[in-house]
Amino acid sequence: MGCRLAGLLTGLVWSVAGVAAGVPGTLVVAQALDDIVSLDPAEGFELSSESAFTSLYQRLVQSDPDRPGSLRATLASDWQAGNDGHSLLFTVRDGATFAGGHPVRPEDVVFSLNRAVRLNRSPAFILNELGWNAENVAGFINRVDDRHVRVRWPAQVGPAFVLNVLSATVASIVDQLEVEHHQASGDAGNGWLHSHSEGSGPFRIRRYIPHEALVMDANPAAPLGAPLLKTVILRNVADAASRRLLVEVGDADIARDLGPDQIAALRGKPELYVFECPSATVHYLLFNASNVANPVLKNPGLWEAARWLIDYDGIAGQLLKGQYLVHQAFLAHGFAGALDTTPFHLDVAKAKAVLAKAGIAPGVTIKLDVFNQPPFNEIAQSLQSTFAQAGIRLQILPGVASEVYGKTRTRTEEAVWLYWVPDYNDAHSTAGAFALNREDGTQSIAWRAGWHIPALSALTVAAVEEQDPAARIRDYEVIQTAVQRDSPFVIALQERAELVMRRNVRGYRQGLTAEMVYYDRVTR
Amino acid sequence: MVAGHAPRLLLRIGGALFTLVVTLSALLLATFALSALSPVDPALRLVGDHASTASYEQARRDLGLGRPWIVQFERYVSHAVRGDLGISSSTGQPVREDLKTVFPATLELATLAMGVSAVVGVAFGLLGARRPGGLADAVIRILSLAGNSIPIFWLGLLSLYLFYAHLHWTGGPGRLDDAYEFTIDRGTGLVLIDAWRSGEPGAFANAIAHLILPVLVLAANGLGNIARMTRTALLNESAREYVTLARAKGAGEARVLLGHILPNAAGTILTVLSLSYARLLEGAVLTETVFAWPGLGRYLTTALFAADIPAILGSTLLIGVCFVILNRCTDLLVRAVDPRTL
Amino acid sequence: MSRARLIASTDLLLGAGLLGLALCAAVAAPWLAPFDPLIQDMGQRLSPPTSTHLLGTDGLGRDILSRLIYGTRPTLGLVALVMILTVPIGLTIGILAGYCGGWIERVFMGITDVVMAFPTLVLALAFVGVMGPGLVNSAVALALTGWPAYARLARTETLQMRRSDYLAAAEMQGIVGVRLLWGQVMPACVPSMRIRLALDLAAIILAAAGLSFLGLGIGPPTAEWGAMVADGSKVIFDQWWVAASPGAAILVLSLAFNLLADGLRDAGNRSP
Amino acid sequence: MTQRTLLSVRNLSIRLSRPAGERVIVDRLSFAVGAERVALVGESGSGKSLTARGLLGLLRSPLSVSAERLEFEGRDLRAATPSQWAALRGSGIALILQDPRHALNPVLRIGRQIDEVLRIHQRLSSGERRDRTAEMMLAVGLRDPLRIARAFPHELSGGMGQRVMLAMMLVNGPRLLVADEPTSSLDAALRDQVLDLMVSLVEQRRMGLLLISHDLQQVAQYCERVLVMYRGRLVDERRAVDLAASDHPYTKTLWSCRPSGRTYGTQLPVLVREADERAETLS
Repeated sequence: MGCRLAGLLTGLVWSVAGVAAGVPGTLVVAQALDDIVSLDPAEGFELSSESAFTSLYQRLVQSDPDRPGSLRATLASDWQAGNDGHSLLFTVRDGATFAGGHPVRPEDVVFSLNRAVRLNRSPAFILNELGWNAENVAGFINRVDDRHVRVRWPAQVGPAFVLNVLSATVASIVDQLEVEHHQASGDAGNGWLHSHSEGSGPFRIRRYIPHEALVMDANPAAPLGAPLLKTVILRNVADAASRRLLVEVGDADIARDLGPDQIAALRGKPELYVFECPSATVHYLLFNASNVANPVLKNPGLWEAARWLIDYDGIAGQLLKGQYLVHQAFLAHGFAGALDTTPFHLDVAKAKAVLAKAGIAPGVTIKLDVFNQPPFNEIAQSLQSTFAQAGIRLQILPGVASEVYGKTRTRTEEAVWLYWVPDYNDAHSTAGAFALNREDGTQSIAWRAGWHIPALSALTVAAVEEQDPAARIRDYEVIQTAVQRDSPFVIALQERAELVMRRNVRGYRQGLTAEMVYYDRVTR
Repeated sequence: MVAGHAPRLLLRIGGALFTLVVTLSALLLATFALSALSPVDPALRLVGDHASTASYEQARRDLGLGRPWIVQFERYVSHAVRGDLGISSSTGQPVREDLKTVFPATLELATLAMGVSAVVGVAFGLLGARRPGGLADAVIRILSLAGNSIPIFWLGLLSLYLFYAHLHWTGGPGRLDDAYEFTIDRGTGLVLIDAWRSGEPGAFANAIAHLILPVLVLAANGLGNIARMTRTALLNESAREYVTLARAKGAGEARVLLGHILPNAAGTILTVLSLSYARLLEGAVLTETVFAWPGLGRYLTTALFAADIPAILGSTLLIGVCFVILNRCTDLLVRAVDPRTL
Repeated sequence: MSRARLIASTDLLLGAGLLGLALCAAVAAPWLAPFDPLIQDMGQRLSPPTSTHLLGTDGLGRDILSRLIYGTRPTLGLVALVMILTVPIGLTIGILAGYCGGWIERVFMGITDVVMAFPTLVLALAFVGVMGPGLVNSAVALALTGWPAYARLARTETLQMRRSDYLAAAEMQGIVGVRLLWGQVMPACVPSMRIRLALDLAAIILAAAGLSFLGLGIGPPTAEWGAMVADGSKVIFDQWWVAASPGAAILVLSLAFNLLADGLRDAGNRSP
Repeated sequence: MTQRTLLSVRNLSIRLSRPAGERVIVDRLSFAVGAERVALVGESGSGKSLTARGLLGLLRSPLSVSAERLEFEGRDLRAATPSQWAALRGSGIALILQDPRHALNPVLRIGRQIDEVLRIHQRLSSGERRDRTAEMMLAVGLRDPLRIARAFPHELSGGMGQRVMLAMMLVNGPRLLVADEPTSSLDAALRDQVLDLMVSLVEQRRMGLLLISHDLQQVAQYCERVLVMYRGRLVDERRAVDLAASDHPYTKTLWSCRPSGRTYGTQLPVLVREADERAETLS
């Protein structure tokens, strides 16, 4: 059940109270924007840019905000799968126009998808899953007539999977005429789109000042209806305590990413309410079995003992209360086929027994890499304390994000606490990471943990080729159970997004993944 | 007379320019080497951890990381000389444009904070030196010590909580309320001047309301040092013979302190003021974080965490230039104030 | 007893007393601290000061008072380390520059200018990055950017002394080279160093707190005052005591250093 | 010879308070100065310089001054308030210090330092003040007043510095001039020139002069009466002409130490001090 209904209910129950400070028709969101690298949908893949793309651009098909897990026809009014199982024919929505006024044409679809693959920037790998690359992509996407586009793909995957891939933001449709008009030295408009938008989304960029703010104005001619707001301002407020003050005083209507204790303090305020919604982000502990320096890492006994040494309830229930659910399978709750069983809990005695049986003597030391931002340093210290009770000494090494990722790519880490966000709205995005090691250098999470799983990898590859959706779900349940019971990862928590909102803000909807942020129905 | 004078003048200017160039290139070389040491992988920060190895390799090529760092440095300097500071990898904008928006923000905050801490700091120093060991001296000492012993981010958050959230006396984080922030034209980048020139009725008052807290917090942090150094300088001077003669001339304590002692201590005080101004110009990253102030401090810090080499080098170059100019101005001021140094 | 003299001696006593308190807290931490600073108690998270937890508990339910007492070790360690690294480098470069003059002075002062113009954070991040977070590394990073101030001070003092007669007299007696600089020049620089050091020690602790606030500080779970303030500031509005006690501790310690310096200076020379 | 008494002092003492305890530096001095030239002579450390500054109330803690009578022109100075002292200094009593390089404010021009005295004590237009300053500078023998007025102290020689200080101190027409070793920083030739100038100015304006010095011979030549100080106490008072015949052992020894052709190269006589030392410890 999506968050839209939940948000609506809480909004209606409260009477219209609280001072509607700020500018009428303008929504102000206080969040951190420092992670934005680019606002070009073919390049930007950071959390903040993703949260803006659904407002600025549209894809042929998109996840339905009111019925998550199923797709909604957006720029494509409808589509038919080819009988060879390797092609799709899309009909471009009639009368759809871009914010700048140009009509949406099949040429724009061909241009946008080609451009995304050829630029080969951060999110391009999603389209590479279909077997497209800079050389061959032109041949696979062609205009049939002035209303239709045929899309074909060499990879052994079914149309259902392809539709999910094309719902990702990298497949956003941009206005070819405008973009080519602003092209600079053959960059296919990438420089211009860094801070401008030429899409058909409900909003368009009025102004983007890096590290300061992103101002989006309404696009009255948006296909599927104009937004109710005039302007949305995403303000860069890096410090959580400052964000909290802004929403408390009313200078901000929504405050993202506040700490659990800060939200607990705001829960009682009449003029505010807490909007909660599960997110697809799962947190897991990874042991690098390929690290020969510390042989204990490849011992399955350690993997199993670790499952009993995490204080799941302590962390989710108290340390980070409200912002995490206990979840022990790689598909997040809310995804089709997600495994919701949680067989493990903190049991030091059992862990000691498992360690003894596996011949691991107490006093072993493992280096734990972790991000130097909250909540990771708190989680790390909780692990350190519970693992110590079973004689395993965790040495915490906080580091900058890309430094920690750097170690996992060169497999020099021992243990690391990470989080995984699915790249597109299909189970394979996560299964391909945890349960697939092609042993050909692709840096899946299984590869980073040095986990050799030929049989499980085969099953994961088969699952993505499976045409029948029901069969796919059964496959993923089998894979998740295997990973849950015996693997060098301990999947422990699933995040739950908590936003603090002013009483008068209603109609906000948010989905599982980062791009599912919908401002079009918001009023204040 | 002029002819004889000119060569010496040219020599001095040439010397100054030479030291400027040498200092800046040494600064750039040091920053470049140290940034290369940073553990952060710029390409990885750019494309993210999920990207394909192909995208990652392409990003490395785009950033020119493949080439030996001497070549990278030489390429950077040759461009910098022509004013092209390169493209910031984390914002995709030319570094020069970024600096044009972030530096005025820090300049405005630093200058106002410097004004307050200089006036209050020197005044505290004078009061403290008037009767060393007196009540005023003790109170000022504790106050100024507290000023520079309280962590500034703590002071910032507390002041926001009290004056903004509870008492609503001042503006909150950010430089302007959203009503004005994106409507007025940001010509000079100095929010006070832009707000004034914008003609919007409440804009100027709003800009002041937002400036008060960060300026006072920064000033409180800086004035402790200024007050203590001023007091020490004044006390050293007050033991000199000319003070006795001044009193022998019938000058009262105020005239002795302001007319005789202060001018002699002015040289030292100016040096202290310029040091603390330089520190402020470098961008008070902690204050800018707490007050969501888009200044040079935050820009450099985010660039550091992203190993965004062009942005780091551009910022360090700008800070280096400010520092050298500030030192030269201080030298000239001290010479003007203290004829002995001519 | 004249008032100025009275003030100077109380400064000395008060400063030394507070510092002594901190030192014995560091030494006797295991006996003084009511709890183990690392033991977490999720049920007691962020509890206000109670009879059992005199200063309340932090975000992980650890006793703040015990962490404060244990925290004296890394904090004083950090300060001592920075002091040991900063002053010698600054003194050596300053005295050599002042005494030798000529191109040596220009080169040394050039280096000092560059390091001074160098944003502290660039060095700190590079250093912490290469060597990893930790007490020693942050201390070295802070020291590497702190010495120029001392170098400039030492140079000015040496310049003033270079033309003095007693230096010439020392050279006449055959004291030359390093023994001259070490025995004669260095002691004269010590007084002004001492005042500068006292002012800087507070700044060092706050710089460490700043690094922690940005996520670069001493690795968890060690209890260090700067890190504690940084963690506490996240919940500053509702559980203010979590940040207040380490903040107050930093204030008191820096007060101690400055009182000590003032006391030494006033007792040192007779000027009022 | 003395028409009226300018300064009369009885039992003036100066104490130094140390953490270790109090020490008496000047012990119960009594003397008077009229419109005459009086010398206060003693070895360095005898407290003569402190006495001079004590007379002008210039001593600050840890030094403290006490006296049974301290009157200038009949006015009791013991309970004078700071503003009363300020009104007196520079207009009633003037002070000349030893070394102009330290005594003149190094960062202010000479003209401004002289002009300041007039601004403190009199209501004059800037024009009048400029004339009075120039006139005074000429009176003290400074040939080019305009140039010197614009100069800074470190640009003047020792002799010129003393002349500036004289101009500064006399421009307001004080009645008593206290000179604390005015010439010891000058070389011999200049020394007599400045003293001649000082004496002629004092006589011209019928002022009193209290000349503090350690040079007995110089004092004898320029002053009428001599007070001899030893270890903080006035041990001898006599007319300058009778100095040679003085019977006080200390004055006799001091007098015979005068450097001259005769005493060149010979061992100077040594004062037998034990007697005094013993007396000192007993009291």
